[in-house]
This record gives sequence, structure tokens and C-alpha cells, in this order.
Amino acid sequence: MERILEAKRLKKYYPIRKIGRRSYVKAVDNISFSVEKGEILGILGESGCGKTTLGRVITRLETENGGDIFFLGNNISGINYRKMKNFRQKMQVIFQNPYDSFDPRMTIIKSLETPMKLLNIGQSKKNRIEIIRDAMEKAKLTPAYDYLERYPHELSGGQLQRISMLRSMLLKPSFLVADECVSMLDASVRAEVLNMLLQFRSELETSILFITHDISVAKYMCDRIMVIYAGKVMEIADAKELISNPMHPYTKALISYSPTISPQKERERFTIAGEVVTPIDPPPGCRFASRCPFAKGICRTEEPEMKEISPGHFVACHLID
Amino acid sequence: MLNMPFMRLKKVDISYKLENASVKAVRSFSCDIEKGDIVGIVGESGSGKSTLALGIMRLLPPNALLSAEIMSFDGKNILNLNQDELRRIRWKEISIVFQKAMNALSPVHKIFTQMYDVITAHSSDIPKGRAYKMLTELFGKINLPSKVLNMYPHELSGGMMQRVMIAMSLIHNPKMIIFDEVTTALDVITQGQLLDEIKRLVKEFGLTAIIITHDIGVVNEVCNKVAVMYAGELLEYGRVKDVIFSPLHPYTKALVKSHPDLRIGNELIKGIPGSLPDLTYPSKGCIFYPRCDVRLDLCKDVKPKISVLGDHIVKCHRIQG
Amino acid sequence: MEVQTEVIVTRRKGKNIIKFWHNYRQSLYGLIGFVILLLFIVVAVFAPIISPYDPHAMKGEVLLSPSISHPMGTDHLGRDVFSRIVYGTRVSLSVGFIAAGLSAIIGIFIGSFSGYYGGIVDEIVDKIVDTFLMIPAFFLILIIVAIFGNSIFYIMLVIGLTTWPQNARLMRAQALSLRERTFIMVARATGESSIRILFTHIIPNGVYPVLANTALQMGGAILTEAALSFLGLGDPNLVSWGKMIYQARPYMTFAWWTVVFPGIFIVLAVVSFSFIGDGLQYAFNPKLSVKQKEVSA
Amino acid sequence: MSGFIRFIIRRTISIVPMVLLIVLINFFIIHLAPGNPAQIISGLEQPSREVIKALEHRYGLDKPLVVQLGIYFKNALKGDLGYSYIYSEPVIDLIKERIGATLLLTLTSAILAFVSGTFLAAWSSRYKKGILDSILSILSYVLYAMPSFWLALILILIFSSNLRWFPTAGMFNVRLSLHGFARFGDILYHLFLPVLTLTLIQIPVYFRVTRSSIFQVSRDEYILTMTAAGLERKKIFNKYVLKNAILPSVTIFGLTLGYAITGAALVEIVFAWPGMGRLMLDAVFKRDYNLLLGIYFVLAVCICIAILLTDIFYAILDPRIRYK
Repeated sequence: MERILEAKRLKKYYPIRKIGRRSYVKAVDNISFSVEKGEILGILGESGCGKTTLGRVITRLETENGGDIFFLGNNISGINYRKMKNFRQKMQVIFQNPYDSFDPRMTIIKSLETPMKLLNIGQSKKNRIEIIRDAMEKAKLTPAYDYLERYPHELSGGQLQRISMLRSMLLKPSFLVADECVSMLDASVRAEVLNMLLQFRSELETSILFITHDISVAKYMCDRIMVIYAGKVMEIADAKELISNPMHPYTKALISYSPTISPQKERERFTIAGEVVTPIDPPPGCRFASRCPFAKGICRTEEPEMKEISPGHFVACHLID
Repeated sequence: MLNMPFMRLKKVDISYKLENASVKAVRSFSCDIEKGDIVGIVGESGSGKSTLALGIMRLLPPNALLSAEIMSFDGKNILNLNQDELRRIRWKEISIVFQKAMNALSPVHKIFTQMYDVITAHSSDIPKGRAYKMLTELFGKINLPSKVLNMYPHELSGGMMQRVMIAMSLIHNPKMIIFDEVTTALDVITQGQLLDEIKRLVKEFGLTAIIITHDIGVVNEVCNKVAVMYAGELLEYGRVKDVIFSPLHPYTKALVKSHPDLRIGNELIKGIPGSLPDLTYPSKGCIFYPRCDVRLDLCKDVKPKISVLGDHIVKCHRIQG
Repeated sequence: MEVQTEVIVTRRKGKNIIKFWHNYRQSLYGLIGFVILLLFIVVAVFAPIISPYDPHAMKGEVLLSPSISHPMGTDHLGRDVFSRIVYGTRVSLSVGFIAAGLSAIIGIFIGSFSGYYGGIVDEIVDKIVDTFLMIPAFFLILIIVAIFGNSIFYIMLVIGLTTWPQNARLMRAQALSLRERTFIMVARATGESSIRILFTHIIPNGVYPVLANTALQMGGAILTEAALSFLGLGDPNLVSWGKMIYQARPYMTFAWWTVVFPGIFIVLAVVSFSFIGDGLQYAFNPKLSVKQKEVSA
Repeated sequence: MSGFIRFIIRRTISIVPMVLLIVLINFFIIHLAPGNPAQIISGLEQPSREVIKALEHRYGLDKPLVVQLGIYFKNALKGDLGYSYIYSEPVIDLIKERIGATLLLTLTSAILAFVSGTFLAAWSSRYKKGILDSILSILSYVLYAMPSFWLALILILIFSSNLRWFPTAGMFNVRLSLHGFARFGDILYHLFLPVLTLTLIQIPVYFRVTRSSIFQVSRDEYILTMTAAGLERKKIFNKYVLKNAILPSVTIFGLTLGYAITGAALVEIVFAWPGMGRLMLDAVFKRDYNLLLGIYFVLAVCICIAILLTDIFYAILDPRIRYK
């Protein structure tokens, strides 16, 4: 298998100004993972856990404070803007808010054509417009001109998100970061967008980093899932394995609290207390210790190592041997 | 009014007057709610569910027009009450918890001040000391520390604020509470904790509740009945196990099919093509006609009647009751 | 196909202007202000035709009260007040347009650069802007004009150079919020250069509050020029409304018209610009985000 | 509470660069102005060679520009603003004599405008879109557009020249030497028209800000909550809408002081009020740059302090601010 992207010990700290001493939000703290060709890796976590920051560091919208990112065999960490231009086409990103993904003063066609022009795709404007039209028709956004001449505010969220995906896919990227790309959409449109993403994956063999807070969506979309909490990886495993056999208490809680439409109603809750913590100058030990019902002394003093408990299933927890 | 149910809504219409159009947000909504029910009103954005909640509370903005055949609650007609009578019913009989808890309290007043004002709005002769004791007790029931009373809203997390709002809704022991998307902005675990809390409180206080949500998973977790709304109309109403596990209306069926679920096998989810109809136009036939995959010719021009199958209500030409 | 798109784009652009006007009309004040301003422009352009007398001619009798031959009377040197007011329009309008225009251009550039790039430069700009906003610009203008000279160009230049911080602050706030918007992220992720982003996305999307404010600043510049003239610091070679009041003040108690009329015209001009600012706010109020609101609601 | 004290300290520190910036502006103006800086500082038309030498030494004018700037800073912060050429007195002493009268005028009118503007906004918001609201709104545009000096002249024309209700000029009647309460009354009597002028031109700012803020706050979610909870409308307005709606006008109070003090200077000239305005006019006419710059510096510092005070007041009203 071809390795598309590898992140090694990535760090992103945000300073908080206070009189006296400096504090840091350790939004991404020593996170390592890799994505193979055509694979969808889910990044699962609650708000403020660092998943969006992780996506932005990888796509070079933010600069990391440490660690390395290898993309198609090149180290792109700390790379400057000009050099990154060579990778832009190969690495694309889709954001959460479809309504805001297009310049409100530009027609859809202009928003679609500009990146192609900048990255030298298509020989002429005419050619590019043809490519766009064909792609639109293939994505069942027909008749294409009905959409292309419009301004973003004239379209619905589902339509915009599909066009937004199209915009990325026209560049034929080998890697795509989808940052909460369905969280603002209604259930009925959400499925269409997810399926479109799956279709792209199978057609272009694009690897996808699928960032989400919804474990049900992650299960539907991903080959592997990485669970993060307060800037740290808690567990990483094959999607089916993670959901059927969660090891980390946090993963167990996430699964237990996730609403379902299955008939067996009276399940046993794996209850935990408290709310998500922001990792501001986090104390030593496991980040989850303050909420973990099983936390022992060691959990508060020593950081747990990643352990491979079965092939491909890694957990960071002191309680698991 | 002996055989009247606890709450009866019959042919409720709500429209908003805009500059040069009028939006029919709720159309001919009818349903009965029995004492002790937890009714989920589920629908996507634009389905009119939140407008309906405001209509029941008679809290609609001045540009909204409300009309109904019957709107009764606990033997009282709430359609014809004047402002003063309404004021006395609000919170004593029905209270509401809004989605955006962070904005639901004044940012420059302490929580106790606001709680105390709510107390004195209906029972003016309670001294502060007693109110404080009463609130401490109430907060205890919702797992809120009493020190929260002396804090300002911005000092609390989203989950905490939502608890505060629930506590506030309980102050005058109302008979019914409407929860309007109360968990939408919250993380999965916090949402789960809060839903558990709501379930417990409804039992403990002998409440009747309406839970408005876009997530059928949430409905399945807490409700015993569910009303499915689409573009302002009620399409299906009945017990949760009937409506979700053996839906009759094509829309409900599609909605269930578009829901990725953790505990149900890995089948393909499907979206509903098309988008919401323009609510500024009156619809002649079935409101779901343009997106329905099993539509009949009849559906285009003839409004389906409500079919009653025991306690399961459906509005579809294909179902005969 | 190319042609077809082009046609469509221009058609849409035309529509935008119509839409802009449609929104602008929503404000009655805006409409009135627009009409008054048009009248003022006509008066300024055709001053020699409109004014019945030479504004500098000291022919008439001294301090005549308003009559048919002198609708606004004459001043202490026997000059026709109405004719002087007509010529004064030229000074006021050009001060308004040029000074506020300069202020807008400087403000837009400094504000958008500083807001979009951020960092230490932004912090310094922010402090400077804050300081300028707090301290009365009028005194600084006064000092500079008193020291360096009081030709009308100087006055316009100095007003422009001292009032840009307001615009810079508005533009900076816009740039700061636009910077976090998704479509800017998209532009960055698809490799658009910073300069390109600044000129094709940030400025076109964020410039509206500055434009509305510029209308207000035009009025402000007129008031500033009037105040300078009232202190005797106006351009010695031109007729301006403020200067008329300054010169007429000693005779005010027995020739009210020499003071009252120029003042009324100052008020009228400034009000018309404020009204236009009001109209622009209506026109620019982006209803583009309506759908977004619906989703979050 | 320690958060609050930290906030005050932080705000106070943040004033420092502003004061430094003002000094910097002054310094550059002196050096860019036509003529010799030493001559300007001396306040003399043709100072003797010795005087120039002495001043050059004292202000380090023979040293490099950076050193000069340092010395200038030190002197300005000590209150040494040079000599006035028309009065041959230290600038700081001239200002000290008159600043009281100016501040009396400015602050009285600013506070009155704040109170009445807010009150009018609250009052007119009850009759939204009615005739009263429209009249007040148009009036606010007109008053906003009015040059302060012209309004002052008009008021004199009406109330002093024609009706003879109020004096045209001065701060007290020089012919009577009143004491105690009578003197206080006399000052109030003289204060009336100037304060009225300044209050009127400032009301629109507060009126408009508060009005739109009331409109906005009324649509906030917590007002809906309070209505749903069955609170009386009047109580909601008086307690919740007003306190939240007043916050923006408190913020602009500090920022508007600059505008107020400009108006005050012009109005002082019209009413011959013995404040800094008169001093400024003299300085302009006789080209007394040193005095002008001194006035500018002192006014700027006063405004900085006033803004600091409003910030602190704001923080008391709005609990959110301390934690930002």
C-alpha cells in the first residue's frame, strides 16, 4: 500500500496572554498517524478536542509548533507558502459551513474556475468551463448552468456542499481533508453528500481525512477511526473493531451516549461525568483522567503510552494491558 | 370539555408576513397530547417545528399570524387569552427551554437575580432568602452546584447553562415543558447526560413534555410519541415504536433511511433528492409530492386527508385509514 | 460557451446595480439625502449661472435685509449673501468629497492590510488608530493648518490625513472577521496568493461599512472646514460658508440673515450626507447571509 | 475581584503608548514647522543668542534627533511644555488657570447629553415608527449636522439679544463680586447657554446609539425567555433591556469626549468663556505654536484619563469584560 500522508508527533500550541506567565492551549499534542492511498481515516472527537486544528495544520492553513508531516514522500512541515503551491492541487480541503464556502460576491462558475486557473488545469477558460459542466452533470447537479450562473445565497446548503466538494475534486487531489463537512446539513441532504464523497474516493482513489464529532457518521464513512480527546489520541483502530470492541473508557462513553434508532432501547449507559476540558496547561498524566470513572493514581501522574492490543488497534490507557 | 385530551391542537396555521410575501411556516397542524406524554416533534430546518413551539407559547413575533380551530391546554382555551392572562399562564402552566442557552439569560445580571425575578413574576411575596434556599434545592435535583446562582451566564459552559435553563423552567412546577432543540449545540456526551436528566425529571415532576429536535435518534432516546413535520405540515404522528420502526409515510421512511446508525448494520444510507418547497406559495397537493419516490398522480393536486390507524396518524394518499 | 458565461456575468452585474438601488430606496432618508446632494452638485457646477451677483462685488447697500432683489440680504460689505452661499457650495462639496475620499482610500488600505496580515504590524496600527480616534482630530488639524498654511488643498489634505483611522478601524474589523470566513480558507487552500485574496475577496466584501462611513465623513469634513474658517483659518481666497459666519459675527445682532443662512446651508449639506450614509447602510446590509441564519435558527 | 484590579492595571498600562504617541506627534510638528525649534520653545520672536544657546542645551537641540526626542519626552511628562510667546509665561501655567472652566463645560454637557440622549431613546422606542419617533429621529440628524459655534450664535440671537434671558458672555458677572451660594448661582446662570449648546449637539450620538441598541436588545433571546417566563413587560424593559442597551453608549462616552471638547473650544470662543478655547484662539492668531501644542497635549492626556475612567465604569456594568 502506498502511504499518502504521515504525521509524526505533531504539535500545535496556542499561547494565551495573561499578566505574569504565559499559558498554552495544547490543541494538538504529539499526534501521529498515517493515511494510505484510498483510505478514509476518521478523526473523531468533541468540540475543542483539537480535531479542526489538526486538519488545518495538515493543510498548512496553520503552522505547527513541532513534528513532521510527510506528504507524498516530501516533508512539508515548516514549508513556506511558495513551495506549498506545488502541493495545493494534490491536497484539498472541504469545510463545515457550505453557506460560507463561496465568496458571496462571485457566481458559482467564478468560484469553481478560479482555482483551476491558478493551478493550471484545463487549457483555456472555455475548456475549464466544459470540464466543470461535465462534472456538474455527473454529480447530478443539472442543468449545470442553472447552478453555475447563480450566487451562493441562491442555493441550498446541500447543493452548496456538493458543489464545494466538486470544486476540490476538479483538482483531482490525492488527499482530501473533510472538516465536519456534514454537521450543518439536514439529515436528508447529509446522506447525499456522504455518498458523493464515497463515490469520489472509489473513482479517484483519493485518501480522505474525515473529521467529525458524530460516531455514527464516522462508522458509515471510515476505514479506520482515531479518537482524540483534549489534543491527545485516545484510541485508533479499524472502524468496525473500534465500535464493536472499544477499549478506551472515553470511546466507550462516546458510543454509549450516541443516540440511536435501534429498537433495543434499554441499554446500559456507560456513564461519565463532567464536560469536555480545554487543554490549557494540562496537568501531567492522562488527559481523560479527570472524568474517567476508573482513574487510578498512575493516570494522574504518568502519561499513558500507545499500546497495540490487537493488530492495528492502539489504545492509550493505563488500565489496559 | 370532559373528553378533551391534555393538549389539543387543531388546524393550527402560522404565517410570517414579509415585505412582499407571506411565508406559511405551519400549515393545518393538528395533534393531541395526553398527560404524561413525551412528544418528540421531529423535522428538518424549515419544517416549522420551532415556530409551532413559539405559537403554543403565544410568543410569536409581531409579524406572525396565528390562527387555529382549537388550541386548548388542560381544559383552557389558549387561543383567546389576552396578554395578561397569557402572562399568568406562562411558566406557571407551560414553560419553554430554548436552543441557545448561552443567549437565553441576560449577560449582565447574575443568575440568581434573574431566577428571583422569574419567581416573583408569579408569587410576589417570597423573600430573597427563601428563594435562595428554594433554588439551591432545585439546582441540587439537576446536579448543579448552588454556587452557580452567584455567577454570570458567561462563566458557565454550554451544558451547565442548559441545566440552568431547565432549572428555571421548573421553578413554578409547570404542567408542561417545551424543549426546543435543547441539545443541538452540545457535544454527544453532554447531550446524552442532559437527555437522561430530562427523562428523569419528567417522571419525577409528573410533567408532560414536547421535545423539538431534528434528530430522530434523540426522539428514540427519550420520547414515547413522535410527530414528523415537513415544510410546516404534520405528516405522521404516533408512538415512537410505530413511527420509527414501522413508518408509513414515505418521508418518514426516507428520513429513517438517511440516518447513519451505530447499532444498525452497515447498510447504505440514502438521501432525499430535491429540496424544501418554497413556503411562500400555497401547496395544492401533497407537500412532499416533489420529492416523493412513490407518488401517485393524485398526489399532485389533491391534499391527502389524515388517516387514523388506532393511535397512528398518517397523511398520505397511499394509506387508507 | 465562453461568450455565454460572459454575457451572463455582465447581466448579473447589471442586476446587482438595480438591486443596490432597490435596497437603497428602502430608506426614505437615503432618498431625500440623494436628492438634496444632487441639487447641491447642480448648484456648485452652475454657480456662475445661478448666482445673481458676483460674490465678491461690493456693489449693493450694506446689510440689506432679505428682499426680492437680494433673497438672503447683503453683508457688511454690501455683497449678496445668496450669491456667496452659491459659491460656497463649491468649497464645501469639494472639501467633503476630496478629504473624505482620501481618508477612505488610506483607511481601506491600512485597515485591510493590518487586519488580514495581523501580527506585530497590526498591533502597532491598532494602537495608532486607537490613539487617533480618542484624541480630537480637529485640534491636530487646527495646529497643522495654523503652522503650515491654510490653502484649501492643504485643508483637504490635512483632514484626509487625520481622519483615516476611523475607516482603518472599520476595514480592519472587516478584514479580521473575513479572515476567519470559510471562503477565505478555501482561497488559501487552493493556492491564491495573499495579495490576490486581499484585493479580490477581503476588500470587495468588507468595504461597505467604510463607504457608508465615508458619506458621514464627507459631512464631517464640511463641518471641520466651517469650524476652521470660523476661527479665521479658512482659505483667504475663497468664499466659504464658515468664513461668511466668521465675518458676519460682529453684525449678527442687527443682521441675523448674514449668520443664519450660511449656517442653514451647512446643516443641510451635512444632513444630506448623513442621510446618504443611512441609505447606504440599507443598500449594503448584506441579505446574503439570510439562509445561513435560517440554518442556525 | 483580583481579576478586576488586574483589568484596571492592564487598561492603565495601555494608556501609556497613547500618551507617548501624542508627545511624538508634537515633537515632529515642532521639528517640521518653519523656523528654529529653539525659537518656538522660547516663545520669543527674536530670542537672543544666549537664550537660544541655553534652550538648545536644556532641550538638547544640539544633540542627535533621537536624544532630543528622549529629552522632549522627559520634559513633556514632567509638565514642562515650554514658554508661551504671547503671554511670556510657561505654557503649563496658562493651561492650569483655564482648564477648570473648560472641563466644567465639557463634562457637564457630556453627562447631560448622555442622560437625556439615553432617556429620549428609551422614551421614543416605546412609540416605534410613530410620529414622535420620526420627529426625534430627524431632529437628531439636524442637531448632529449643526456646527457648535453656529448653534451657539443662534441661541445667543434668540435668548440673549432678543429675549434677554441669559447673558451673552463670560463665566460670571465681573461687576458684582458675589460669594458662596450666590456666586455659584451666577456661574450656573452663565453656564446655561454654553452647556445647552454643547448638550444639544451631543444628544444625537447617544440618542441614536441607544435607540438602535434598544431595538437590538429587544430582539435578543433573553428578552424572549423573560417574556416566556411571564415577567411584566415594564419590568423586562426597565431592568433587562435598559441595562443591556446602555452598554454601547457607555463605551462611546469616552470616545465622544474628544468631539465634546472640540465643540467646547468653539463654543467657549462664542461665549467668551474663560477656558482653553479662548487661549487657543489667541495662540492661533498670534501663531503661538508652543501654546497650541501644549493645549493639544494636555487635552489629549485629559481625554486618555477620561477614557480610562469610562472603561472602568463599563467593566463594573458588564461582568464579561474583566475576563477578556
